[in-house]
Amino acid sequence: MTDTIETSQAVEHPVMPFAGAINQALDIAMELDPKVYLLGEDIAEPSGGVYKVTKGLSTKYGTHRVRKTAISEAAIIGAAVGSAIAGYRPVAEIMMMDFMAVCLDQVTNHAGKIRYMSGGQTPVPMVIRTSAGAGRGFGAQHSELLEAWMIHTPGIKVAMPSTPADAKGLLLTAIFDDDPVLFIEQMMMYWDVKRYGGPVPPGDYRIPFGVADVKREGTDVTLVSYGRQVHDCLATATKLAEEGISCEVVDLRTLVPCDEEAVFRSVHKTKRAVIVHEAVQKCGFGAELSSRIHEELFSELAAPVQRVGGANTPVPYANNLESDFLPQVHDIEAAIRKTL
Amino acid sequence: MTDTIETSQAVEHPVMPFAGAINQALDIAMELDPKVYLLGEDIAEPSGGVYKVTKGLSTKYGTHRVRKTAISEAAIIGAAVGSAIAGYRPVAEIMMMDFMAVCLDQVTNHAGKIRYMSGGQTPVPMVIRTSAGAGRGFGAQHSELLEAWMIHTPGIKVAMPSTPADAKGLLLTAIFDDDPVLFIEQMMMYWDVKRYGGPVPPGDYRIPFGVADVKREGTDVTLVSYGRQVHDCLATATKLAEEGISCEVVDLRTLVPCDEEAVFRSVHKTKRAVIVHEAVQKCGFGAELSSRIHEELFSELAAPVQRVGGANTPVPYANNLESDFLPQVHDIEAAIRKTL
Amino acid sequence: MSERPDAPDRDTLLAMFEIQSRIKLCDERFRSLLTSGQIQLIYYSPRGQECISAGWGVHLRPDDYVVTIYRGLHDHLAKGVPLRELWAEFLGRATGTCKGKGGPMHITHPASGLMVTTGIVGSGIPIANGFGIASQLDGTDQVTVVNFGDGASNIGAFHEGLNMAAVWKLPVVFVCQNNLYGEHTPMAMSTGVEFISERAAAYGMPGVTVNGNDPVATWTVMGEAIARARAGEGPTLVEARTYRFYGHLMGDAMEYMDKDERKAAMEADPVVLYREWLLANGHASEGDLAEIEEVITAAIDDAVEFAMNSPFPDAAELYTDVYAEAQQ
Amino acid sequence: MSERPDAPDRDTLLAMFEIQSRIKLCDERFRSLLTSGQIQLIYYSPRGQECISAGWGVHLRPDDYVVTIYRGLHDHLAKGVPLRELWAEFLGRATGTCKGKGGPMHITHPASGLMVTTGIVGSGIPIANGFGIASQLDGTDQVTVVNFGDGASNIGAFHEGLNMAAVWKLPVVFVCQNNLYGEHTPMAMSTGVEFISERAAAYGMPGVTVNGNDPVATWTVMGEAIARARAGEGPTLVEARTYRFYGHLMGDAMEYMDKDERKAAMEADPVVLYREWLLANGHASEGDLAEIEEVITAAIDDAVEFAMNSPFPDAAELYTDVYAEAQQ
Ligand SMILES: Cc1ncc(C[n+]2csc(CCOP(=O)(O)OP(=O)(O)O)c2C)c(N)n1
Ligand SMILES: Cc1ncc(C[n+]2csc(CCOP(=O)(O)OP(=O)(O)O)c2C)c(N)n1
Ligand SMILES: [Mg+2]
Ligand SMILES: [Mg+2]
Repeated sequence: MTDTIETSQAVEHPVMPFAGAINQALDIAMELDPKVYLLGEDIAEPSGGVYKVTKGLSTKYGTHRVRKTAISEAAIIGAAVGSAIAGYRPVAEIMMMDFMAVCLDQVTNHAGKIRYMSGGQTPVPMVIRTSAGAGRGFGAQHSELLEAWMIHTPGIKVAMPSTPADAKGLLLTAIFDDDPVLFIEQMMMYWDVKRYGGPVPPGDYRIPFGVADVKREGTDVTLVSYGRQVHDCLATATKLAEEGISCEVVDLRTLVPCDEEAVFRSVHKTKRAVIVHEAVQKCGFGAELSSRIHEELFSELAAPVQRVGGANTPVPYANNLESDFLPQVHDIEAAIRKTL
Repeated sequence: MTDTIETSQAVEHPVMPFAGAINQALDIAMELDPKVYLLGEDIAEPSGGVYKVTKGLSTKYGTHRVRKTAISEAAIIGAAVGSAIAGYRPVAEIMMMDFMAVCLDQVTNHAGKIRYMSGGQTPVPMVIRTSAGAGRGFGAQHSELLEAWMIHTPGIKVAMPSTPADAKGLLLTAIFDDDPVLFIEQMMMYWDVKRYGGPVPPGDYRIPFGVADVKREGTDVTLVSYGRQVHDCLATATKLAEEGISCEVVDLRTLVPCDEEAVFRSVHKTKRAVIVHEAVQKCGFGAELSSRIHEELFSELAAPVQRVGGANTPVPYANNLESDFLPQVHDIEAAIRKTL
Repeated sequence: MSERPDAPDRDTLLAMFEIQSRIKLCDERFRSLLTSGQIQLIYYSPRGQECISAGWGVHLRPDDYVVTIYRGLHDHLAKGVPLRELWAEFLGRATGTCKGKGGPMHITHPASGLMVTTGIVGSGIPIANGFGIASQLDGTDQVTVVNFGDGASNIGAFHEGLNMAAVWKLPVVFVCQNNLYGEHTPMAMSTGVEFISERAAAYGMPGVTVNGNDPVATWTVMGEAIARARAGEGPTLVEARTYRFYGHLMGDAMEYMDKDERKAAMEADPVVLYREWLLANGHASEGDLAEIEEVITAAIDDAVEFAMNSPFPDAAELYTDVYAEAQQ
Repeated sequence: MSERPDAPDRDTLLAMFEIQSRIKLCDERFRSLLTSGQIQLIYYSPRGQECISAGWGVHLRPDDYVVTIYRGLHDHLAKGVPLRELWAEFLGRATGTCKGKGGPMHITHPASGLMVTTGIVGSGIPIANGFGIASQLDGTDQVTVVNFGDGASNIGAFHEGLNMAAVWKLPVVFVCQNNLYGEHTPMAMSTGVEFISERAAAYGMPGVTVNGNDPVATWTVMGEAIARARAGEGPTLVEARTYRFYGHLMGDAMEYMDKDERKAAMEADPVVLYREWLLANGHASEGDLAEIEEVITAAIDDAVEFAMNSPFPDAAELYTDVYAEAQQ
């Protein structure tokens, strides 16, 4: 564990659900800066968002700052882009990540390129929050993770936290960052306090971008992951520890920028790496990272880097198939064994 | 050179521009099968498309089969999807690849997933032709290559030819394939007969998907590429041959399916590989391929696989910067030297 | 409750009642099994909207096409998707319409003309045009009916789709099932017009608003629009006003809905009122209607049992149907 | 050619003439340098559309916002983008508005309120709303004018953007510069309505069509729409009808355009007619107008020289401005 996490646990911060930590970060950001405002579908009271993540905020800050929109994702992101250029710090919500496909032009061609195309004159400080992920029986059009699209698009930063504390600290950083940030929240973690809850430091707590967090130290193999799959890596590490296999778990936390140094440092020590993410493995971020590790540490590696990602299929509906689609502990375990 | 190409040259087929070969493939497909129809912006006569690629076809087949649309990319792809399910073989044109971002939902969530979501009942046999690529001073929003997005989306096939003969042979295969195919045409090649023209076999000439073509044989290093960058690889190979460095150039031709076997075969021989594509390097298809090579041939490799792709930036306008953005012969050369 | 001179013949009236009852009873079964915890799934109830699908359902031929959305159970049943395969798909079984791989949001059954069910708001609209193009090129008189909500009328795909259909005079009927809410947002808070049908003029297309809880009026309006399309005279936008009895999806706290408004809507349950009207005007006896309901109930019993006893898909199915060939 | 009771005061009339002439002369210089091969770039001539930008240009304050498209030279100049930086950007020089990195399709000059130039048809519309939201939240009376073509009115972003602006009463004026063609396609072949302004009703927004080649009428309509927005009364859709003299882009063979139609349009050159009208009605003497033109010509001479003599961007610029910090 890093200092950050240890410190926060030492003083025993209250355990919160993942969604609660995000709500708190939004609340604090809006309190701190009148230029922060939210827009998206159904985000205002009385419901406070379909997953209740924005609960209470429109009551506290008014519906001019928590703006409920029509089902018009291109209009949502476009409005965020324009107001960001005009000096605001909009936080737009795209209800599920698969819907990014209906507004990707505003994200990639506009949010991502406008700073560059203007020669630096018009930064676009905005956040796109989106919930994502399989495991809920929502089928092929409501379950995808598409971070790779945005990582392949220069100009956009990408964060994907694994714990409530990281979610809060990274979201506050994202909102006050001067670039567009895609902020990915795996829905499975929102309200499941038992599995994904955790202590959250109070107040204006920020975690810098581009700093990975070693969530577990180990010596035999490095597991590199981010988001919910960090928990699967930790579970695998616990399991293999019984056999005396020591796994280090590196949580990237942000993918753009990516703390490659932390990864290299760890792999330099363990000589072995397995990359784990929920997104489809083919052409996912694991491919980039695997290439980078091979490019930099080729002669040090004891075995080729392994990848564990979603199956190369749309997300199936049936429960058993959906489980098989997702990377699971046994898949991670098998990949680790390939490196040993 | 493969047999195919040699054969075709042996009988001295007429040299055609890249765009002409595509026009011919469309013509033949429409002639062969009344279920083939085209739709897209400006594709009908009198202009025959803004790049004249569909010249003559609406006159020959009528405007009911060569359908000029409004500027409504989502409507274009959606219409293609529906009619494909209903038994047609639509060929939709998206004028430039960057515009895929305005209709990506129809491409990935619908064209790409409908076969799967229906349990195989409703195949979606359609082609999306799109022109792409930097080098023409069109700036950041008209120059991108985005094949990685689609390769990361299971259900879509992807072809990206490098020569007029391949363009014709692959397009005919694409049209009669039972899956959605993204067919990428680098605009720089359309009418530049001098640099990109070539002999084209007449008639219903087809090239199967998933069969790479060794465009030049060599022994010291394998250059893996596709599309226009194959020509840059060949130029580099010619240059280095003077120094006695022997490069093999493998042209993938289709990326989904990808002829990994051909790549592995070549790298097994040369022990070294450089992957070259125009798309932004970070999280591009080169990352996937590099990972695959390392995963399969780790112990055989003499050096880590190198990648040469577009810079990690939007495409700049100024001529000198745009050249620097693009992978060039000197970049490929430098990457090769890293492997030696 | 008085007789309607505009009503269709008895067979049609009873056919509409059959469809409505099938939807209502199916929905009730889903909700009761969900509430009791016997099944678990994301469920978007169509209760309250039965008359609309029945209204177009009785006009369509088996070879006509229907496209719908996640809230689609009523449309699936109106187009004749068989109960067994439908239930099995909702439960993710190998015997489902889509082998359990699509699920409720993606019911597909080409044999009955149910071509696409999409979970992306508005996206079925451009796809429906594709079916219209196919019929137009084939020279048949097939019609495509595409269903979507009031919320969907604010997304770009609606605009592009309606414009294309109008320009090409496609044989498509655009049915906006206006239940006054898109998820948790009342239509007035998101939409610049009072009637979605007003938007038709932006494409030079006829647009009409009908009380979607009035089976006879809905039947009439749908019939006209379908006839127009079948005659090659082009598309129509039909806005059918209705109400969702159970909010957006099962488990919805509905705190954003007006309690009295909902109470009034449920008291004016269109299926119940229609049943009473049929009886009051002598179109059917209590026995006739009870028998229809009993047959449906028995069929649902059978379908539930079939589905519950069906196997989950084989693990290998994860990798099939991605491409025409085996994995690429 | 008679006097117009609806005309603005002399200063405004001359200010409009100045903008129109600046556009016309700049365009002529671009085309002549392109034709002679002295410069090379993708060039979308705005010739024929000058009155429209002049019409809103004289109403706007420097702190008002403008968003436009690839065919944007006239809008850039009407909003006051300085000639030197503009020319340098068109030629891809380090001294350009965007250091040569954006190019003609992406001219940005916040100092004069030219906020975004986009190459993606329709995409400026939702972005303009963002500026409107900012002004609304700031409580200022700034106005945003967003320009786009007739073709853009068929894309989803148009629909979503106008609906959002209407629902939130944003201070945005939507200016559709209807030049009757989208690339090689005549409007009637792609668009379900005859007048784009008819589409405003789909959002409960006022819509008006004006002859965009009539400077006085255009000035009046723009003034009303801008005043409405400034007063917080919400958005307006203004359709200004006009013509592109030189087709879609430089080099266009224009085989898809009606020869007589184009000839007639060019004979009715709105800048030339306006000049004649100013003279005929004594608003200015030949000397007044010639002087305006001479000043502009000199400024263009200066700008061309400045741009031609400016350096290309430093190679390191490829990697800057991607993120706030150095490369990630
Ligand atoms: C493009 C897109 N945006 C958002 C959603 C999430 N979503 C699902 S249903 C829905 C409301 C749709 O309302 P409406 O069209 O009125 O249909 P209804 O559910 O009322 O039948 C929303 C916002 C989605 N599925 N697709
Ligand atoms: C989304 C998108 N589709 C297609 C294009 C290619 N394109 C560039 S300009 C243009 C025509 C636009 O017509 P209109 O809106 O009338 O503007 P005009 O060029 O006439 O000023 C098209 C189709 C594009 N840039 N963006
Ligand atoms: Mg609704
Ligand atoms: Mg136009």
